[in-house]
Amino acid sequence: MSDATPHPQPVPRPEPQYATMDQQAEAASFGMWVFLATEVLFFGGMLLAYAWLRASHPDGVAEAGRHTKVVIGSVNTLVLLTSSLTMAWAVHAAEHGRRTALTRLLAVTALLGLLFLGLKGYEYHGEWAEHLVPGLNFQENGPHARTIELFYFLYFLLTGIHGIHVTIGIVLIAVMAVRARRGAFSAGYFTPVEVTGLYWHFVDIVWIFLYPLIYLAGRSGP
Amino acid sequence: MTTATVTGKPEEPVVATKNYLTEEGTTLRSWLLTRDHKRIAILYTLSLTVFFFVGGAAATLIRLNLVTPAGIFTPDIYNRLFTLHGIVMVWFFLIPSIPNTMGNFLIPLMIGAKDLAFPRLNLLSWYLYMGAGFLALFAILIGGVDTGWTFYTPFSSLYSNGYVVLALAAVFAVGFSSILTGLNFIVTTHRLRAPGMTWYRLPVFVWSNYATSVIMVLATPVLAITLLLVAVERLLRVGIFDPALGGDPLLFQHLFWFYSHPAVYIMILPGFGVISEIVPCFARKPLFGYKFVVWSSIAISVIGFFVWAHHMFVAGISLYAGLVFSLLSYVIAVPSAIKVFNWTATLHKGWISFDAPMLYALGFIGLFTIGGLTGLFVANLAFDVHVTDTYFVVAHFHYIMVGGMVSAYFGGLHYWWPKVTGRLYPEWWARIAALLIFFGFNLTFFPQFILGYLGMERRYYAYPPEFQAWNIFSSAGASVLAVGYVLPFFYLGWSLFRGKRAGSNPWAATGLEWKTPSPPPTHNFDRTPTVTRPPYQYRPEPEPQDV
Amino acid sequence: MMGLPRTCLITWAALVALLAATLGLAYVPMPGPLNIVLALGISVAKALLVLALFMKLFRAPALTRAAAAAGLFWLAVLFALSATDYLTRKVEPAGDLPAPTGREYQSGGR
Amino acid sequence: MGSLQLLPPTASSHAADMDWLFAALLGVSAFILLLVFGLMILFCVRYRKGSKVERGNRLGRTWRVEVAWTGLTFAAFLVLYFWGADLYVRIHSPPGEATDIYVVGKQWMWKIEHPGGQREIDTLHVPVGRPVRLVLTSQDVIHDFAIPAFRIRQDAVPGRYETLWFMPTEVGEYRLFCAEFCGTWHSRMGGTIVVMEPSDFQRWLDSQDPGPSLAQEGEALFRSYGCSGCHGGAGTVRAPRLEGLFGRPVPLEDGRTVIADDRYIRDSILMPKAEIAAGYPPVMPSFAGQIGEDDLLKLVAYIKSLADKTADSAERPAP
Repeated sequence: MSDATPHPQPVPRPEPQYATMDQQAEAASFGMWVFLATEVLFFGGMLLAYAWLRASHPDGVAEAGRHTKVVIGSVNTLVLLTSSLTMAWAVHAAEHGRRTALTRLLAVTALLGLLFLGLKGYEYHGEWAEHLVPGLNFQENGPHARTIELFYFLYFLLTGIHGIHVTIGIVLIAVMAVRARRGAFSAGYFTPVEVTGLYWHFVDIVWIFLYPLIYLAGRSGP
Repeated sequence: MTTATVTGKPEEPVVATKNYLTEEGTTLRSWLLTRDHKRIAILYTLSLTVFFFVGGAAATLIRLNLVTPAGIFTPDIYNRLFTLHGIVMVWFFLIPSIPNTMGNFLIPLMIGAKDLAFPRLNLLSWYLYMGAGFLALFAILIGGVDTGWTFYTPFSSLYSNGYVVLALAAVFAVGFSSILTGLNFIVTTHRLRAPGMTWYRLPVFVWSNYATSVIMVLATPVLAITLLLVAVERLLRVGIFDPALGGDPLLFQHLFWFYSHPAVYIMILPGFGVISEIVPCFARKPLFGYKFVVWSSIAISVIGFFVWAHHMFVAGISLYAGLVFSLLSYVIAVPSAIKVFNWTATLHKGWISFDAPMLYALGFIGLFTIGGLTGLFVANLAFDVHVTDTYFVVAHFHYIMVGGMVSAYFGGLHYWWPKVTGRLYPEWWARIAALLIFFGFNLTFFPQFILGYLGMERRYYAYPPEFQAWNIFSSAGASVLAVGYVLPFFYLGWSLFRGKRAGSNPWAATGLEWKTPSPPPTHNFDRTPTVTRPPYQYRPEPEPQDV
Repeated sequence: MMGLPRTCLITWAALVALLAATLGLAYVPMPGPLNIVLALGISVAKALLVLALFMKLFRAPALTRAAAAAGLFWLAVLFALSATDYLTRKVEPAGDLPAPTGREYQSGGR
Repeated sequence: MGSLQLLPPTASSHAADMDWLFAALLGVSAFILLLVFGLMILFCVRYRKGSKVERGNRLGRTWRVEVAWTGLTFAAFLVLYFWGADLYVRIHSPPGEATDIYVVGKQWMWKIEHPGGQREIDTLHVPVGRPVRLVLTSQDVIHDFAIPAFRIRQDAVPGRYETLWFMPTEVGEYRLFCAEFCGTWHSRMGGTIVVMEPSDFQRWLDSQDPGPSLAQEGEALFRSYGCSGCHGGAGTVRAPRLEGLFGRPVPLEDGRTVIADDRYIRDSILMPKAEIAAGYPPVMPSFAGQIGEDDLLKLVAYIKSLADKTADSAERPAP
C-alpha cells in the first residue's frame, strides 16, 4: 500500500472499488468499528466467566483480588490513559498535517505501550515467584485456594489476551510512525492513523474495565 | 453489453473476451494472490466442495454403521466419524457455504460495486479457512476427535482421548475467517451501493447476507474465546468449565450456545436469500411482501441471539430460565413462518415454470417448513424433555440444515451457474438430481423423527433391535441422497467444457448481476450502474399483462 | 506544546481524576456489592469519555454509533440472558415458580 | 429386525400427558403443513406457465395479509408454549410423598441406591403407582438419565444434584439410556427399568442384600471423616449441631438465609467458607477432593435422616 518515497506524497488514489478517498476512509473507519464490536464480544465471553466466578465465590475473589499488585496495576492504568491522550493528540496533529509532531507523538504512544508491557512483565514475574500461575506453578492453601486459582486463571487469560492486543497496537503504531516520518500522510489523507487510533483507544477501554475487576476486588475487606 | 435475442433460434451468444477468469491471467499464482471477490468465491467453492464430500463420506459411513443394531465399526471409530461429520459440515461447509461462495461472488454484483470493501481481508479470510481446514483434517488423520462437534466439558477438557486441542484450534481459526467475511459484507453493503441502490431496492439475497454477517461478527468471537478456554483447560488442567476444578460445565454450554444457536441462522438465512431470488424469477412475479421478508431476516438475526438456552432444557438450567427461553424460541418461529407464507403467496397468480433452480426452491420451502414446524416441537419445554438428544432433534436440524440449507445451496448454484461460468448445465439431469435429493432426503430423515420419539438417542453406534426397521429406511434413503448429491458434481463439471454458452441473462431475471456479461469482467461493470427501480419487477411472459 | 487540543487535555485530566477516585473508593468499606458497582460505574464513565472524545464518537455519523452500540447491546444480551439462569438457579421456592430442582418440602420459615 | 413401531410404550403418569401434547403439536403442524403444501401445489398447478387461467386482480394491500398470518401463527404458538410450560413445571415438581432414589452416573454405568441401602447397577426396580424422585449426579462427565417409556430425561451433571420424578403406571420392563454423549461406550450405558406391583417390589427389596442403608453408611463416614468430633457436641470446637437441621432455614453470617437442603449440605462439606451459619467461627476445613460422590450422597442421607430425630413431625408442613 505504501511506497517508500522519501518526499511527502500527495493524496493517493482510492482503491478500484471506491469512487473517492472519502468513501474509502469512511469504509475503513466503519470497518474498524465493526471489528471493535467483535472484540467487545471476544472479551465478553471471559468477562461472563469472571462474573460467574465472582458471583458464586465472592469471598474467594475478594481474597484473590488482594493478592494482585495494585500499585503496578494503577500505574499501568495511568500509562495507558496517557498513551490514549498522546494517540488522540497524534490524530489531531495528522488532521492538521503536522508531520514531525505526528511522528513524535506516535513514537511516544508506542513507547508508553512498551512501558505498559514492561510493567506487566515485571508483574507476571512477581506472580511467578509467588507461585500464583495456575497450571504451571500454582501453590496456595487455605479455604479459597481453588477460587484463587480460577481467579488467576482468568487474570492471566484476560491480561494475556489484552497484552497481545497491546502488542499488536504497538506494532501498528510503530508502522504508522515510520510511514508518517516518510511523509505518507497529509492533512487530506491520514485514515490509517485514525483507524489505528481507534484500535488503541479500544485497548485502553478494555483495560479501564479490567483494572477494577482485577486489582480493586476485595480492597475494602480485611 | 450483449443481450440474447429471443427471436427465432437462440444464437450462440458471444463470450465476453475480457472476463474475471482470464483477465488477471490463468496462472496458479494469479489465483492464489487474487483480490477479486469472484475469484475468491471460486476458491471457496472448490474448497467447500472438498469438505462437503469429506463430511458426506463420514455421513455415509455413519448410516452404514446404523444398518445393524450392533453396529459395524468400533465405538471409537464411530464416535470419531460423527464428530468429523459435525465439525466439517458445520464449520467447513454450512457456515461458509452460501455467504463465502455466492455471497462473495454476488453481493458486489448485486449492489453495483466493483469489489468488496476489503479485498485483502477477503483473501486472508480464505487462507484462514484453508489453514483451519488443513488443521482439522490433520487432527482427523492422526487419530481424530471424539467429543462431538459440541465439545461439551468436562468430557472434552479432561476425559477425551482425541486430538481435541487441534480441533479447537481449527474451529478457532475458521471462526476468524467467518468474522472477517461478515465484517467485509457489512461494510460493503453500507458503503459500496451503486447510486440509486437504496436499502429497499436491495435484493433480499443481500439483506439476508447482511443479517447473517451481523451474527457472524457478534456471535463468533464468543465461540472463539470459549474454545480457547477449553483448550487452556485441557492443556493446563485448570479451568472454569470443570466441576472437579471448581468450575461450572453449564457456563460452557451457555457460552457455546450463545454462538452455536445463532450459528444455525448463519446457516439458514443466506438460504432464505437464495430462495427469495429464485421464486420470483420463475414465478415471473415480484416477491410478495418484500419488506416483511426483509425485516423478518433482520428479526431472525437479532432474536436468534435470545434463544440459545433452549438447547439446555434438561441440562440443569433453572426452571425460570427454561420458561423464558422457550417463550423466546416461539417468538423466533414467527418470522420464519412469515417467510414461508410470503414465498407461497408469491406463487399466487404467477407464470410458474419448473426449471431446476425452482425445483430446488420448492423443495427447500417444503423441507424447511417441516424443519421449522418440528422446531415448534423441540422449542416446547415439556416435549423437549422427551426428545432432546434423540434422533428427533437430529432429524429436525437436518431438515433445516440439509433439507433447507443444502437445497438452497444447490438451487443457488444452478441459478447462478450460467453467470459464474458462462455456461448452461444440462437441464434434465439437474431436474433429476433435484428430485432425487428431495425424495432421498425425506426417506433418510423422516424415519428419524419416529425413531426419536421412540427414544433412539443420538450418537449411539449401537441401538436396541426394535429400532432397526426405521434405521434401514433411513440408510436406504441416505444412499439415494448420496446419488443426488454426487450427480451435480458430474454434470456441472461436464458443462464447464461442453455446456451451451449462457449469455448474460439466461433466465430473463432482474437484478444488476444479470446486466453484466457472463462471466463478468474483473471489475464487474464497465460503468457503475444507476438503479431506478425496486427489485423483482418481473413482467409476465410471453405476453405482457396489463393491470 | 505542538498544538495539544484543549479537549484532549481536559479529557485526560478527567480520566486521571476518575482513576484516583476509583482507586480511593475501593478501599472504603461499603455494604454489599456497592464497591464493585461504584467501580464499574466509574469505569463506564471513563470508557464513555474515551469513546466520545478520544474516539470522536460524539461527532461520528449515526452508523458508527450504531456499530459501537451493537457490540455493547449484544454483550448486554449475553449477560442478561445468562443471568436468567444463574440468578434463579438456586433460589428457594419463595415466588410463584418452584425451584429448578424439585424439592419435596416447602420452606417452613417463609 | 424390529417392526415399524410408531409410539414407545406409555408407562408413566407423564407419558400420557406428553402424548397429548405431541398430538396437539402434530395437529397444529399438520394444519400449517397442509395449508402451505396445499397452496403450493394448487398454485403450481393452476398458475403454471402456459395455463390460461385468469390472473388479474392480485392481492393488493399485502400488509393486511401479513399482519393476519403473523398474528394468527403467534397466537397458535402461544397456546402451545403455555401447554408445554405447564407440563414442564409439573415434570419438575415432585409430590411430597415421592421416594428418593440416588443415581450416580459414571463412565459407563448407572449406580443406583435405594433408601433402604439396596444397590443396583444399570437396573432400577420401582413399584407401580408410587411416585419416585431420582437424585442424579455424576462422577466424571455429563450423562443423561433417559427413560423414553416415561417420556422423561435429565442430565446428570458432575458436582451438583439434579432431580427427576415419575410415577410408573404400567408394570413391565422398559429401556433406560444415557442420552448425553459421554465417551467410547456411550451407547452401551443403559439398562432396564423394572416396574413391579408394590407387593412384588417389597418382596424384591426384601430379597436384596440390603447392606447398610445410605444413612447408616453415612453415619459411619461421619465418624471416620472426623465430622462428629466437632458436630457431635463433645469437642472443644463449637460447631452447629445437625439434628433437625435438614429442610430448615439457616441464618447465615452475611445476613442471608438459606434452606438446609441437599445442595446446602453438599456445599457446606465441599466449600464450608461459602455459606457460614451465623454465630459460628469459620473453622471447618474443605473436604473437596477427599470425599467421593458416593460418600457425599451417604453423608447427605445421614444428615437428612437426622432431620426427624428432634423435629416435631407436625411442624413440617405437608406439601
